[in-house]
Amino acid sequence: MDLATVIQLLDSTLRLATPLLLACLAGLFSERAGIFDIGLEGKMLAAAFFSAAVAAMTGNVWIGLLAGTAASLALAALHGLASITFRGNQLISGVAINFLASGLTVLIGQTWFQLGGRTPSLEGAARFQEITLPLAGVLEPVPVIGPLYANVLSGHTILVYVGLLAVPATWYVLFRTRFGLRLRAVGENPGAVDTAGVSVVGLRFSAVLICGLLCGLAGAYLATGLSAGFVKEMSAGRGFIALAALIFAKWRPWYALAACLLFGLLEALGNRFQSLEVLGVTLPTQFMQALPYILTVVILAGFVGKAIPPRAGGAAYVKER
Amino acid sequence: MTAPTHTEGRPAAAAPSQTAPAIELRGISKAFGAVQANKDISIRVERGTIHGIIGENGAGKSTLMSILYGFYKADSGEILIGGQRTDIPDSQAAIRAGIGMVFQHFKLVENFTVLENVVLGAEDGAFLRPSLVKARRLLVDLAREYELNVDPDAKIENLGVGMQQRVEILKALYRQADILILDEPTGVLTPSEADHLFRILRGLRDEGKTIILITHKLREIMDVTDNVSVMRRGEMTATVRTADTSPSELAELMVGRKVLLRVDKTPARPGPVVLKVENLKVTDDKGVERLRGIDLEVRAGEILGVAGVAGNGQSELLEVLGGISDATGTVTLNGTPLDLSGPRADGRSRRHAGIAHVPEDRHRLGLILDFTAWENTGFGYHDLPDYCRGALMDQTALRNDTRGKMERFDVRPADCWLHAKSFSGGNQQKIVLAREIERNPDLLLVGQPTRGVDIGAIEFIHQRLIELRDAGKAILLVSVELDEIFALSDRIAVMFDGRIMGERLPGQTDETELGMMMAGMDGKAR
Amino acid sequence: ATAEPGLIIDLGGKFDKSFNESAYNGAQRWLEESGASYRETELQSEAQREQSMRRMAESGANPVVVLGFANASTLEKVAPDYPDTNFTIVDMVVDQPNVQSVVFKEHEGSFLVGVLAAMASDSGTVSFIGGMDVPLISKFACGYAQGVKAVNPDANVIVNMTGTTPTAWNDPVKGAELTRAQISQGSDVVYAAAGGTGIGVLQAAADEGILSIGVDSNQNYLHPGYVLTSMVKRVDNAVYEAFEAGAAGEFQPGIKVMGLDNNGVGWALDENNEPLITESMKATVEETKTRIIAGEITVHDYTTDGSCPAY
Amino acid sequence: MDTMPRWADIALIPLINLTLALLVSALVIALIGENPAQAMGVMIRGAVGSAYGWGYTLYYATNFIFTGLAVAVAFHARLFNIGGEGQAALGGLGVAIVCLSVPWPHWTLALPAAVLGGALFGAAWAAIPAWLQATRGSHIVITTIMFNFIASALLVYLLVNVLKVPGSMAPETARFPEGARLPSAYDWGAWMGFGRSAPLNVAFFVALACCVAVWVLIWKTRLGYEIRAFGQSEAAAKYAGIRPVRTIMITMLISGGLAGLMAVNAVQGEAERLVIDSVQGAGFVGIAVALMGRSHPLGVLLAALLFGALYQGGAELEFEMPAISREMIVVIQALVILFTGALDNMVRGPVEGLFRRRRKGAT
Ligand SMILES: Nc1ncnc2c1ncn2[C@@H]1O[C@H](COP(=O)(O)OP(=O)(O)OP(=O)(O)O)[C@@H](O)[C@H]1O
Ligand SMILES: Nc1ncnc2c1ncn2[C@@H]1O[C@H](COP(=O)(O)OP(=O)(O)OP(=O)(O)O)[C@@H](O)[C@H]1O
Ligand SMILES: [Mg+2]
Ligand SMILES: [Mg+2]
Repeated sequence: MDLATVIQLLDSTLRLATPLLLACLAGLFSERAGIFDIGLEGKMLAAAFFSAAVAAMTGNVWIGLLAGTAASLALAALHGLASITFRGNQLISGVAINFLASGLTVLIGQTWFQLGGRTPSLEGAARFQEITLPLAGVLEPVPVIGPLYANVLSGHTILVYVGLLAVPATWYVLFRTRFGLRLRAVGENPGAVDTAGVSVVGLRFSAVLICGLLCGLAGAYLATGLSAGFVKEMSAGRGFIALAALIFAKWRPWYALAACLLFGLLEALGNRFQSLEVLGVTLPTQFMQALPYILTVVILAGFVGKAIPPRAGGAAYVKER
Repeated sequence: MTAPTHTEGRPAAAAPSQTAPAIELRGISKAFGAVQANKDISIRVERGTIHGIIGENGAGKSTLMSILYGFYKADSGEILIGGQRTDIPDSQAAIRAGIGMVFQHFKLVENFTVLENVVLGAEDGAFLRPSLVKARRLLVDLAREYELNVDPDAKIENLGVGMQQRVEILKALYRQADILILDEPTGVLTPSEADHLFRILRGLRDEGKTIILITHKLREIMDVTDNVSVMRRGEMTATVRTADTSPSELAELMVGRKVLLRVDKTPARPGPVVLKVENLKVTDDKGVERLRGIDLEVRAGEILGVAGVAGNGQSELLEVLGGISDATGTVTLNGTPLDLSGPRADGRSRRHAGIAHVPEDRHRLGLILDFTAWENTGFGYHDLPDYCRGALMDQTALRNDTRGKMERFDVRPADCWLHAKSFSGGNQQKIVLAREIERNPDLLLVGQPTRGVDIGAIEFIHQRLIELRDAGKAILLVSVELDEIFALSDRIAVMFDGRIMGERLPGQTDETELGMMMAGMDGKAR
Repeated sequence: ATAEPGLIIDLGGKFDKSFNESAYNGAQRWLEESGASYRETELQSEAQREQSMRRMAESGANPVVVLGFANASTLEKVAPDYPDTNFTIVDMVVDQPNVQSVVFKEHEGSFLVGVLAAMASDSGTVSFIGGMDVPLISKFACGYAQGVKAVNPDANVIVNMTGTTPTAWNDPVKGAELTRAQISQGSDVVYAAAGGTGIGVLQAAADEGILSIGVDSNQNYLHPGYVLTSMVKRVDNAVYEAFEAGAAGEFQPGIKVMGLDNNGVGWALDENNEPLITESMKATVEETKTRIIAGEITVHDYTTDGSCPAY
Repeated sequence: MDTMPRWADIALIPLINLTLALLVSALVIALIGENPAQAMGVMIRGAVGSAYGWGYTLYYATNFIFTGLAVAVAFHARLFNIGGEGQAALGGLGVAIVCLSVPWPHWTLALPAAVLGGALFGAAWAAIPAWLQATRGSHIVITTIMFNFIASALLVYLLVNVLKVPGSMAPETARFPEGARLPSAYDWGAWMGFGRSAPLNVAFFVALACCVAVWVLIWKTRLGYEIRAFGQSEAAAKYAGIRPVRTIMITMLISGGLAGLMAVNAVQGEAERLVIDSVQGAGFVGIAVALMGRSHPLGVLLAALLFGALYQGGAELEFEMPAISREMIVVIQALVILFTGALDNMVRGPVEGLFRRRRKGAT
């Protein structure tokens, strides 16, 4: 494999990992607070649609981003209402949100644009543009590091950098702030938080809303950063992969980065080497397409031990002595 | 926040009236559905005293305290703190009113450090570091003042229960509590840990703090409290000065009848060796050796009591013998060796071999809380022929059997359709005991048989164990209650750090010697 | 008074920008020109194929047009139950007295755009992105590759498929990523036959400054200056003609092959891609077209033997 | 606590929830400019208003019963099997192999064989995630998601390269021979008005039998007792001598087998051949069905019927009112799941209060 190929692979990895990463961190906040969320997919999809739709209508991607995030937040609030306020089953609520997003995006899209749920293609300021990092041109000639910086790290849309920065930010918030301490506590033992005089409901709602915010970014990135418009079901199962990455990462921010990059890399490899010849036998395309998933299972079985989720996860908090 | 301030014998907090009681409850009532947990309760707790509350399981003690701590809302009645009417809608309000509570089931975050648990909810600002630094300093002070030493950076899950409880007390003190409520604090403590706790409590009282202590142990009430209130069936039946009462009077007030406070038993008539354990070793999944070569024997018709501070390998011993975890060494039952690893080293094989097991933790191991009583009666025995018809379970047989057991063991309410979680601790324990004892095992393993159980039930349980012994069965009893060890055992083995420190006969030793052995010192040598 | 014709839009929906949309456009055109009306329904799941066909037939629609190869075995079962109803199936052959089968020579159209791709390519490497590795898509890919090799025998043709789940047809993100991967392998013309995924392919090609080729409908307008051409498959004509014939009472069962000769397939040239197509390209592709029609060039159809001579 | 009579708990509350869901759906329909009353009428009539409708409603419900039971059984052992999709797909492979490889003389012989084939293949596909969970602690949620993707790749490969009829365009197997085809509702229920087109077939009775079997398994057998005990507390199960690895394996094999059985209905009964994506998301709907049915076979049956009716009613809606795009049905499903499943307590609270007040008034 030559350097150009490596660079292309890594570049692609970073792009493919970003929506996973944002969604994975979103899930991390929610699940760390004890609210399971299999609705990441739906929130991403809703955000993708509304960001693209509003960007298409206003011609401004930032307004689109706001709209997408707002849509994701609305679904997050619904999840909070169901699973925190009314102590409903978190899994059911997540499933419902996935269905809701999948139906509503197309329904509304069809009503607004008459394009079968697609949005018009975004152009110019209605899309996120690629950013060249400072010194990219200067550093490029430096061997190895130069191309890596200039061609892998540089030249992505802003949300990629937001996603990368969100990792240390998440770590800091969770492990170095009062809010983070309380948030982690409420996912482990809400009783401890409640008896300490802190509102369990308030904390869990904030976590769920942060989750909505990050899912919003993930969805907006799909539709306005990676592509130029919304296509129905365009989240294509990435919310579930993000969930897998979250478990893989044992609910930790830095591990989440690693897990998402790994998933991204596996997908990039699958894309790049669709027909691989091994010992004179051409492996079928389908095998290469399944390879990322097969490898995930192998890695999981071979290298990652038992993942212990936050102890109070999945259960509504009911006071007891 | 500053360190708790205390002047001679009196809290510095502004008190409207120096003579007003620290707490006064008037006409508190609380119902859960059809159950009237508290009925028109009034009580005065004087400032600077330790006030005991006793009562049978389900009498309403915890409910009353939870109301005081803002965890539940009373249906009617009022609360006065320092003579002033105070509304306590939530725990925040209780904390503001200077109340701290140590719950029976600790409210600690297991995978947090001590320091993190202490500051949780009482942080200074948005960022953790300053709070943690300050809390660390304060903990050092508090530790010095009250003998409350704990490693601030230890994870809770790695601490023993005694330490965890200190963390709970530190949490309250860190919040500058003037009134401290402790719900059954000694249920899980060793005698020396309990003594230490009481020293701390006395120290706090002498600093002017007010302490409410809920316990089932009359000895503790007599030891440490100034006043004591008795609750029965949701009502407050009496409040007396401790000095003016006696254990038997309190017991009678509590249960409504005379209670035998000491177990009557005839000397044991030991038969052949039933259980023989040689060089038993266990290593846990972290690679720590928990049992370092145990040798012991239990004969038919005798009770071997294993004393020791929790966490010195007693739990592991029970789990290995009960088939829950693997080990090396040799264990024989009636001369037949038992598998200590592999597929036949499980609870099922042990039961077939004739071992019954009353586990230490009835909630975690002994019962499925969401199963009905009759389902729990089959737990572990569900594949016995009496309960089965082919692949199906014979539910009728199981239910009839349960009804009989509930009657013989006086389980209340005697409804086999109730879920295990809706019985009180004492009754839950009776369900487990009935299941295990009535299998008529050759060997009964019992861990902490009376933890959290009221004295009426303790009496009953002790009698049953003695009866089983007298029927010629071998019993291995693990308990952290030295009283219980002395009351039941025919021989006493003391465990320390995964080893047996030595064996004593109950008549030829005392608490002091056992206490030293439990701390790893050879009692004989000194 | 003739009966209303009926159209069953296949999974993917009538706005898929390609196959179904083309059919829908044909029906709309007929609607406008004839002033009559027609019935239409969209499949929601696999199990509804039979339901919709029977529902349509029972409602009195005639003829009933069904789209896509997946309907063949269902139609085989349903058609005999409604001998008075005429059916038209697109993309597959069903041998029943009341069924007209319309098949397209996608390989011929793909051959033409392959010729254009080879001529437009500077690098000598061109590529193809399909939705799923199924025979129909391979038919496109194989025709394309043959066209490329006909112009430049040393050319390298990269063939990629998007995925194996239904989302493979609706994943523009993956389409774009595949395009970028192909570009890094040297491709400078990419041909997409992947439904909604193709939108991502065309977008990525435009973003990266290479040429792309659309499919089914004329997609040249999507990124003027970057879409080299589109391989149009006139499903609209098939639908229009079926409706027309039905209205005129001239329904003809049997196989109707739509190839280059009867404008069933072709390449699109309009103001959007005019600057990209040089005179010599235009001349070559038109000549190739004539030779194919004349039978001087035979384009191999992948589905006949499941293999492709060009790769 | 018994604050409510049982009928209110199991009938009244779900009914109110359902009504709320439909009201919100009506609102959505009104918002996109259509007549909600007409739409609801079409849906209800379309789903249950005729034998024709029932023929489809019950067909869809059959699929959901299988996948719903699969999720429910695993849930009792606290295993979240998201792999119904892949297991059902593999079940289709098993059914197809059985149906195509033997010249079956009569369906009564082919059916049991196909049941076996579908269940075995489904179970096999669940076995690897189960084994990894039991012995390696690999989270079953991830592994089953991964196995869904792997299954679809495997099936595309097999259908395109191995099982496809040579010369055909369609990546599907040949149609099953006559002897392997199941009698449809028309064959045995024409007197009830089922038409030729009804996809409902005898697999429906297999599904009903599975409901009963699962009920017996979970609530009446020792194995079911062990599964439930294990699900409640792994530690306690160990104390009782219930072996974790064995329990996880058996539970997941049963779960996967049930999912695989869906193919008897969809592949053998309806399509009579194996096509790409024969599962059509029923594996995921099964999760919703199991959750709404509270993992009880009767609940699963009712929830599956509800979803079957929604699917069929939605199809009619699509046909009768083309202006309402087919995604409306997805939205209605979502709202039904939301209100009857997740927002249950929103209604339960006030209703309980109402009963309590009434009772207080009475005493
Ligand atoms: N959350 C609850 N829901 C319903 N009933 C409850 C609840 N908590 C307590 N009760 C009822 O209130 C009664 C009093 O319970 P409480 O916990 O106060 O007893 P207690 O005196 O603390 O018992 P113990 O000695 O076992 O700790 C119980 O008999 C029980 O029936
Ligand atoms: N959710 C509940 N519903 C009904 N009764 C309850 C509930 N929770 C607790 N109780 C009752 O409250 C009483 C005391 O409960 P608690 O948890 O204090 O038990 P306990 O006797 O202290 O047991 P343990 O010592 O094992 O904790 C019991 O009588 C129990 O029946
Ligand atoms: Mg209590
Ligand atoms: Mg208690």
